[in-house]
Formats: sequence, structure tokens, C-alpha cells
Amino acid sequence: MVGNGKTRAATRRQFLLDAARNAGGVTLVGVGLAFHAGQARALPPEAIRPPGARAEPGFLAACLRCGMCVRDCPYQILNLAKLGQTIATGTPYFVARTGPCEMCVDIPCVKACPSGALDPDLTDINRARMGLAVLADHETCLNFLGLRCEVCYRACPLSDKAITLEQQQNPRSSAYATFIPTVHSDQCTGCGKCEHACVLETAAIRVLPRHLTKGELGEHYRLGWEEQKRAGKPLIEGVTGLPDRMPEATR
Amino acid sequence: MVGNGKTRAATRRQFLLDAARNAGGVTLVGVGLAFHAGQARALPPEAIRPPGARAEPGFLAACLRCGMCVRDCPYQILNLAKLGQTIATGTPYFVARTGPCEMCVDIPCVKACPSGALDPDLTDINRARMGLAVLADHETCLNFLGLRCEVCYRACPLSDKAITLEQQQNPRSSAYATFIPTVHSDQCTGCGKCEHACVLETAAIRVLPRHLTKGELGEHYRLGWEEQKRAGKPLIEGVTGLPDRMPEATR
Amino acid sequence: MKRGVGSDAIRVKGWLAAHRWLLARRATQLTVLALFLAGPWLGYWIVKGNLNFSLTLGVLPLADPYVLLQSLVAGHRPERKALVGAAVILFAYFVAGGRTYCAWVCPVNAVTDAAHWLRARLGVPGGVIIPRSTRYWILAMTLALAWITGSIAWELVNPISILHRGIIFGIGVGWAVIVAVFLLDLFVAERAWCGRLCPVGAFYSAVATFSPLRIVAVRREQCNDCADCYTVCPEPLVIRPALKGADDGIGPVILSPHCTNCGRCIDVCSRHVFAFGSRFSNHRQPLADAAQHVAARKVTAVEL
Amino acid sequence: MKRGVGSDAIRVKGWLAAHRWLLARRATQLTVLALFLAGPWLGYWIVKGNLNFSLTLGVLPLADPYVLLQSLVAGHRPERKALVGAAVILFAYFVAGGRTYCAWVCPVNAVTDAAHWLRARLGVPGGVIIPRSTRYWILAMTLALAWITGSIAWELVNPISILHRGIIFGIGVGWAVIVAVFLLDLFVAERAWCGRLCPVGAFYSAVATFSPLRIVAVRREQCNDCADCYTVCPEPLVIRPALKGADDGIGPVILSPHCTNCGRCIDVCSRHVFAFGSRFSNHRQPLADAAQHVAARKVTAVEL
Repeated sequence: MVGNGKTRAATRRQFLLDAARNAGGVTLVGVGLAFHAGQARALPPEAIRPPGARAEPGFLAACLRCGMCVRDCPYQILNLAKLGQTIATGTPYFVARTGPCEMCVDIPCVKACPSGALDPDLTDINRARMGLAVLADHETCLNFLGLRCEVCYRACPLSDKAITLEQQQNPRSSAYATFIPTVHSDQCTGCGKCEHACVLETAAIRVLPRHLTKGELGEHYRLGWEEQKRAGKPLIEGVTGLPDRMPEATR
Repeated sequence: MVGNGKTRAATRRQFLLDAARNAGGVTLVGVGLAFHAGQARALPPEAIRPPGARAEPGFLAACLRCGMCVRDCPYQILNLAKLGQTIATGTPYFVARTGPCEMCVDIPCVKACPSGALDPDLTDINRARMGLAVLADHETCLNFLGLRCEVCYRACPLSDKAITLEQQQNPRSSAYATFIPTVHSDQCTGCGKCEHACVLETAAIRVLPRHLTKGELGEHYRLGWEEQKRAGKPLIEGVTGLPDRMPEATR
Repeated sequence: MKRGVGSDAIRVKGWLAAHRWLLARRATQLTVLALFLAGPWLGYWIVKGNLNFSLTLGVLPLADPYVLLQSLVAGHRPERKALVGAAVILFAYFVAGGRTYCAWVCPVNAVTDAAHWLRARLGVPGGVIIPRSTRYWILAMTLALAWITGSIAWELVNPISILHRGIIFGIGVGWAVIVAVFLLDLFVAERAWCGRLCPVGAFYSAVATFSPLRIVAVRREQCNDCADCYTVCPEPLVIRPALKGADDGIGPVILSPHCTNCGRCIDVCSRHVFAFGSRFSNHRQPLADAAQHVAARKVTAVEL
Repeated sequence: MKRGVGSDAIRVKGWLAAHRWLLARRATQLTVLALFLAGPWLGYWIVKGNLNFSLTLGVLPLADPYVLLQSLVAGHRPERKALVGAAVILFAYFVAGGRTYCAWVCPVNAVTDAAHWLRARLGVPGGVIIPRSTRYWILAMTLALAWITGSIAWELVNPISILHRGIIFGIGVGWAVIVAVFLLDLFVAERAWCGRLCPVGAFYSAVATFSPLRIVAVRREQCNDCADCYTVCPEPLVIRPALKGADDGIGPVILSPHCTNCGRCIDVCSRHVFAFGSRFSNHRQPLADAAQHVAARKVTAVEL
């Protein structure tokens, strides 16, 4: 049964060549698929992942594309991306303007997720961070224009926390004030109810990925009024006397 | 030389089968590539096309990926997307935070474009609409916090037109005013100099695609102060008397 | 006149018995699909989800172990529900023979069977030769991709998921992928997708290496060499050792993990050669009986 | 001892003359690349852009007509500069023989030639059979895709652009595509990319249908059947009609648009059979001379 050395060498050689041929062809397909997978990470900003979703690269490693979250959403706002969309095929998303997250207290979508693509540690829906609302267009927002629309403020599930109305002087008339809907990023869950509710043809308030819109102060900045609140008293006792520098002539 | 009917039929059949085999295999590749091309339309919002760029689908039909715009940009802010990025391979873009458009008056990038992917009808750089600046984070913007940073306002090539400083009452102290950098969408070119200049660790002002941020008023809205400016006089002569509705008891 | 494949079996056993396993298989495929569709279409939520993960009657989790493996390789540590679901499926297909999934559950099977049927009707010749080992290379490639890209890359293009998820959740332009698979099997290469390319099949082949449930050529001495079994078998290479190995002391169990346990060979055999059995049946048929079987076969040949 | 391909030519003509066109071709490929790189690397902006579009000395626009065609099909009406550039290139390659681009300019040629060289050294056998017509199907597919997707879809994956643009503007992980093409030609199928798949080559084949500049087997009566020309030719099918068609009144011009005008057949022939010439050379050699040629060939054979 044992072939001679030459035959065995020829057999090994043939095996290696066959393997190389197969591997070469498959590598070609693999390279194409790898680049496609890279491109598929580009989640369009309008598509919002369900609450608790891991950051996009991790999400695409974890999501099984099973649609359990879609099924258990009582408001049926979630969709699985279809081939041909610019969202990774089979992954869940919603569009705030069409149907925002209704912020169920028991978060059934997260409970339904079998893989942990939606983080099961998210048990308080108010801690969800699906995105961040931004009053992106002050030019068309009715409240900016002096009306008291305030629909976004009233639609917000965390009204007076995630969105407050900040009184401002109306620049066009001292007889009136404006009440500016103001989003607070430490409270906003990105549910999209404000964007959904906006009465304009195209919403002036938008939910966008946090990394697209959130600025970051340098570490060395301190906000005096917050330090004071934290300290419970003025940070400097009494009135600080600063040296007066007056022009020579007035001395 | 003429074969009999049977042979010719067999030849025709073989030809058709070969063609079908080839077409079938190529269709498989084509379907894959078509979906990849679909996915490649998802331009990430951080990537800004050069001035005059057609809207994304049209741009991807027109751009020859030649890099002439990249070469003729005197400030070398433009890059050609490499394979592995989530921008269609070989197409030009810039990132505002790294290097904004310097708004050359002769727009050399548009002149360099051989295909019209960058519209040659754009001859006034101030009419470019590469995106729209949005003061996305009022929580970290130093001017919102009461300082007079105003770097974005000063960096703006259309300062006092595309960005103005709007005086507001400081909500924390009646002794001071705040000066809010305010973007005007009819003037903003989306060059990105404001985002580039923002002194924060992560910019509070961002250039984003217009469709992501621009709201749209219903057609029936009229802005009284603008109508009045247009008419050159108050729209209603004298003071309008409105019926007073008082509670019964006070009548 | 050309003898139709399986016509002997139909004459001997009757049409129904000659299509028993094929009908059972189609019924199973349809039932699985119906269970998934009862929820979204009729509101009876017996099974929720799709083949990648599902929950039956709210208690039984089932997960695709290959998808989960890719998720692991991509760097994610899945939650228990998915792990349990994958373990159940792994165990079930270990017992039932891994590629039983391909023949009895996978929705693409109907597409490629249809392509194969049409290929035979149109008389399309063999086409491109793709080695059967290619699927293992693709399996390795998908796992490498999961690792390199840190995502379940194969799920972006997997025709099984696209079709099954598509039927249940809406397919969009995903039908183009299914048409492409159909055209591949019809014109480009015979039995190309399921038999040579699909990494899911390759994965389940690996699972089936030691599966107890196997098809056995129990009455192989009655074989009249009509070759109908080879013709209908999607993986004809698996039959020969079991059917013809008597003299070498091989078989009668079809041990190859490539066998999909579809049972068409049982249907199509007019001599009742094949039957479902266990991989341990080999022990019952010692080498010494071989001569006897040869004698028996001769008798059979005379009977015809 | 095994006779090396081209060894006769080296003995008869000397090494340099036996590599004349190969060296000229490599020099041209390098010169084209150097012209593109002189700008970004050294600051001498002789040529700006890349093979898809370039501007030479600020005045001469050159554009890839195939890319421009896709742009047109995708629904864009290009500006004049691109149209003029494409017209110049179309005219140039019509005159010079379309696939002259493949052999003398395209940077992928060096990659696939290297793969072919290594394939011969390693003794890798033929591999998968891909029909030469596949490139036309791919050409049709890319145009269909441009129309369906409304974008120049092929440019997302075109190895020529990726390599050439990559060398000039930075390649990123694009080298993986080039490695894949190399592996394809090395292991999967002989001369697969340039000869069977690349739609750019197919496009230039179409351009070359009536090209005047052709290789001519001017002294075909001197052929000693050493077959070295077939061995080195990337498209060996094109040679036979021109070389052996004397009796049928065919040739001596290589009329096939698949010929890349690489000139290796001229180099490698010790009998000076081939030379660059015009497609109208056929008229100079009437059928009546055939007998004479056959006689001449016999003399040649005796001489050896």
C-alpha cells in the first residue's frame, strides 16, 4: 500500500497545488467581501439603532440579524435592513421621523436580544443613548421665530430634563420673549420623539449620532456656577479686589 | 462547408449554453458588485466633497477618480479615498477639522475637474454649498458659556454674513451678555473653517450635510418682519383693534 | 425508450412510496417555514425570529452555531440565550446528521433543487468544475473575515439568511441574490451552491463527522446497478463505499459527512437497498458474510 | 536537456536583440509611471492625474474612454475636457492597436507577468478553465451596472485604477486587491486576469478591431515550428491563423484584436518570422505564392 517516494512527492505536490488554487480563488472572493464589510460599517446617520445597541463595530460583531428585537417592539418601529439599503443587511434600526422609540419601561427589545448586541445591562430606558437630539436649524424652529410651538418639548419623554425651554429676549421686540427648546446631552436618550413631533415640513430638531454633534471642553475648563453649586457656597470669600489699571492721565 | 441542420442546431445549442454559463457566472459577480455600489453611496457625514460637487448619486456617476482636483488644490486639503475607507474608492473629499476649504476665489479644484463632477458653473466660491455649519453643541461652546471666544466667527470667510454674533442675555447673570455664534444657512458655504478653528478638544460647531440638519418651514408660514421689510412699511395701517374677551365678572 | 430515473421504483413500490422521503422533506421544509410565518402572517406566535436565532413558544431558543461562531471570532462574547440556542442546534444536528439541515430545513435547498431539475430538463452539461473542498476554504475564509473585520461579514451576503429573513421580514432587492444562486446552479456548475460553495453546509458537514443517524445500504446485496441512486443524490460520491464496499469490508453505512440524509436514494431504489439506520450498523455485517451477499446478488439479477 | 524558451533566438540574435521588445515594453511602462510620479515625488509636473484622466504639460488631456463610457451610461454628461481626452486616447489606441495599452501601459501587466513567470517556475498546471469570452460578459456587466446603479460601479474594484492611483496617491489596503490578482493568475487559472476577465482589455480589443498597426508574420515561410512564440504569447490563439494560414490564403497579419502588440513573438523567434507592420500587409502576399513558401520552408528545415 505504501507508494514510492516519487509518487508520494507527486501526490503531495498535487495536493498543495489544488489547495493553492482553491485558496487563491477563495482569497479573491474574501478580499472583495472584506472591503464590502468595511464599507458596510458606514451606518447612515438617519438610521438609529435600538436602545442599548453597542457602538457600530461591536454591534456588527454581536448582532445575529434574527429580528427578535423587531418582533418584541410593541410599537413596531424597528426594521431589519434589507439588501440594497446602506445599512448592514439584516440589522435592526429605526428612523426617528417615521417612528421614534416609545421608551417602554421594560425595554422589550433589549430583553428579546439573545446575543447581547443590545446590552442587557441597560435596565433603565432613561439611560439609553441611541443618539442625541440637536436643534439643528434655529432658522426654521417656530420657537426661535417667536411662536410658542414647543411641541418637541412636550413630546419629550424626559421633558424639562432632556429638553428645557430657555427664556430669551426676542431679538425683534422687547415686548416679547422667546422660549428656546434646549437639549441637555446628559439626559437625552436619542429616542427621536422630538424629531418625530416637530411640526415643520422637515424637522428643525434632529437625532444624530453623538460623535457627529457633541463637542468636548478642554479638561482645564471649570464652570464657576457649577463649582459653586457643588461647593454649596461661593468659591472665594467676599468680593475679590482686582488691581485697577487706569490710563496714566486719570490717575 | 454548410453543415446539416442537426449539426447547426447542436452548435447553436452549445453556443447558447456557453453563453448562459458565462452570463450566469458574471451575473453572480455583478449582483455582488451592484450591492457593493449601493452600499458605497453611504458617504460618511465627516467627509466633505470639494466645492461644486454634485449631489452624491450624480457625483458617483460623474467623478472620474483622476485626482486632478487634489493636485490643483493649493492648500492640499483634498484626499482621494483609499480602499478600506467608507468613502467610494478614489473620490475626493476633505475633513473640516483636519483641513478646511480655504475658499480660493479662482476655485482651482473646480477648474481642474475634467468631467463636471465639480460643477463648472460654480464661479463664485461664496456660492459653494459643501455642507452647512451647525453650532451643534451649545453646552460646550465657550460663547454659550459666557466667554467671548468667537474664534469660529472670526475664522469664517463670510464673517458677519454666514456667522453673526447674536447678543443674548446671560441666563446666569444680568450683569453680562452672551454673544451666540449664529450660522445663516443662506450664506454658509460649508467650508469648515469654523469647525477647524473651534478651540475645544472636540469642536462644538460642525459642518454637516445640509439634508441632515436643515429644517423646512411649511409654505403657509410668513415672517412678519421680513414681509414688512420687503413691503417697506407696516403691513397693516395703524394699530389693529382686536376684540377684548374679559371674564364675565369684570365686564 | 429512455428509462426515467426512479421509474423502476415507482413500478415496484408505487408512486407514493417512491417519493416518500422527498414528500416528507418538502413537508418539513414547508412546515418549518410555516411555523416562522404563522406569527407575522396569522398572528400565531409559535416561532419568533429566523434561522439565525429563534424562540419557540417563548421558551426554546435555537441559534445558528455557525453564525455564533463567527460572532465569537469577531470578538463578541454572546449572552447565554444565544449560546444555549446554539448548543441545542449543535446537539440536534449532531444526532440527526449535520447536513440534514441542508436537505430538510434550509430554504435555499428548494431553489437549488429547482435549478437542478431545470438543468436536467434543459440538458445543460456539467459546466465549470468546482472542487467539493472549496466550501471548506470558504468556511475558513468567512471565519478569517470575521476575525479581520471584527464583524459577521458573511451575513452581509449569506443567501440562506437573505432568503429566509427575506420571506419573513421582507426581502427588498435581496431576490437578486437568490436569482444569482439559481442561475449559478442552472448554468454555471452542477450542484454548485449547496454542494461546493456554501460554508453553512461545510460547517454542518463538520458537525456530522460522528453523527449516529445515517443512511445505510442495508440490502446492498440486492443492488441491480441501475444507478438511479447516484443520479438523484446531491453528493453521489458518498454512496459508492457503502454500496459497493462489501468485498473490501467497507459499509454498508454511508459514513461520509457530506451525505445530507435527504433519503432520495431510499425512495428511488426499487430493490429496497437503502434505509435510515445508525452509524453502528457496520458491526452487524462482518466481512465473512461478503461471499454470501455476492451470491444473493446473483440471484437477484436472475430474478429481474 | 530541455531547450529553454527563446534560447535559439538568443543564440542566433544575441541576448539584447532577443529581448528588444520586452525591454522596450518595460521601459515604456516605467516611463509612463515615472511621468506620473515626477510631479508628486520630484515636483516636476509633466503629467498630472492618473490613467483615468491626466493632463500633460497643462495642455494635453487624456482620458480613459471606458471609464467615460460608464459615466455616460450612468447618466452623466461629461465636460468637454474629458470628452476630448477620451477621443485622443481612442484615436491613439485605434492606430496603435487597442490592447497595446495592456502590454505597454497598464501597470497590472507587470503583476500578471510576474505571476505567469512564477507559475512557470513552480510548474503550476493550467487550473480552472475560464473562457476568453468572459471578459466581454464582464464588460457588458460593468456597463449594465453603471446604468442600474447610476454610478461608475466598476471603478470601486478595478485593479488597474486601484494600483495606478494607489502608486501615485497612496494605496491604503488596496494592495490586497493586487495580491488577489497575483494569486489568481499564479494558482487559480493561467493568464486569468488580463486574458479572460479584465473588461478594460475587452474594451480595447473592441477598439482594436480595425487597428492599422499589427504584428505580421512577414517571413512565415521560415518558421521552423519551434513553438516558442506560442509559449511566450499571452494570447496564443492569435498566432496560428497568421503563421500557418498560408495554404488557406490567410495572414500573414495577426488580425485578432486580442493581440496585445507586446512583440514577444518577434523577440523570441530565431528565424525573424515576425515584425511590426500594417494590417494591410495581407494584400502583398497573394495566395498564388503559397506553393513557393512551402518550398522555401523545406529549404529552411534542411538548413537547420
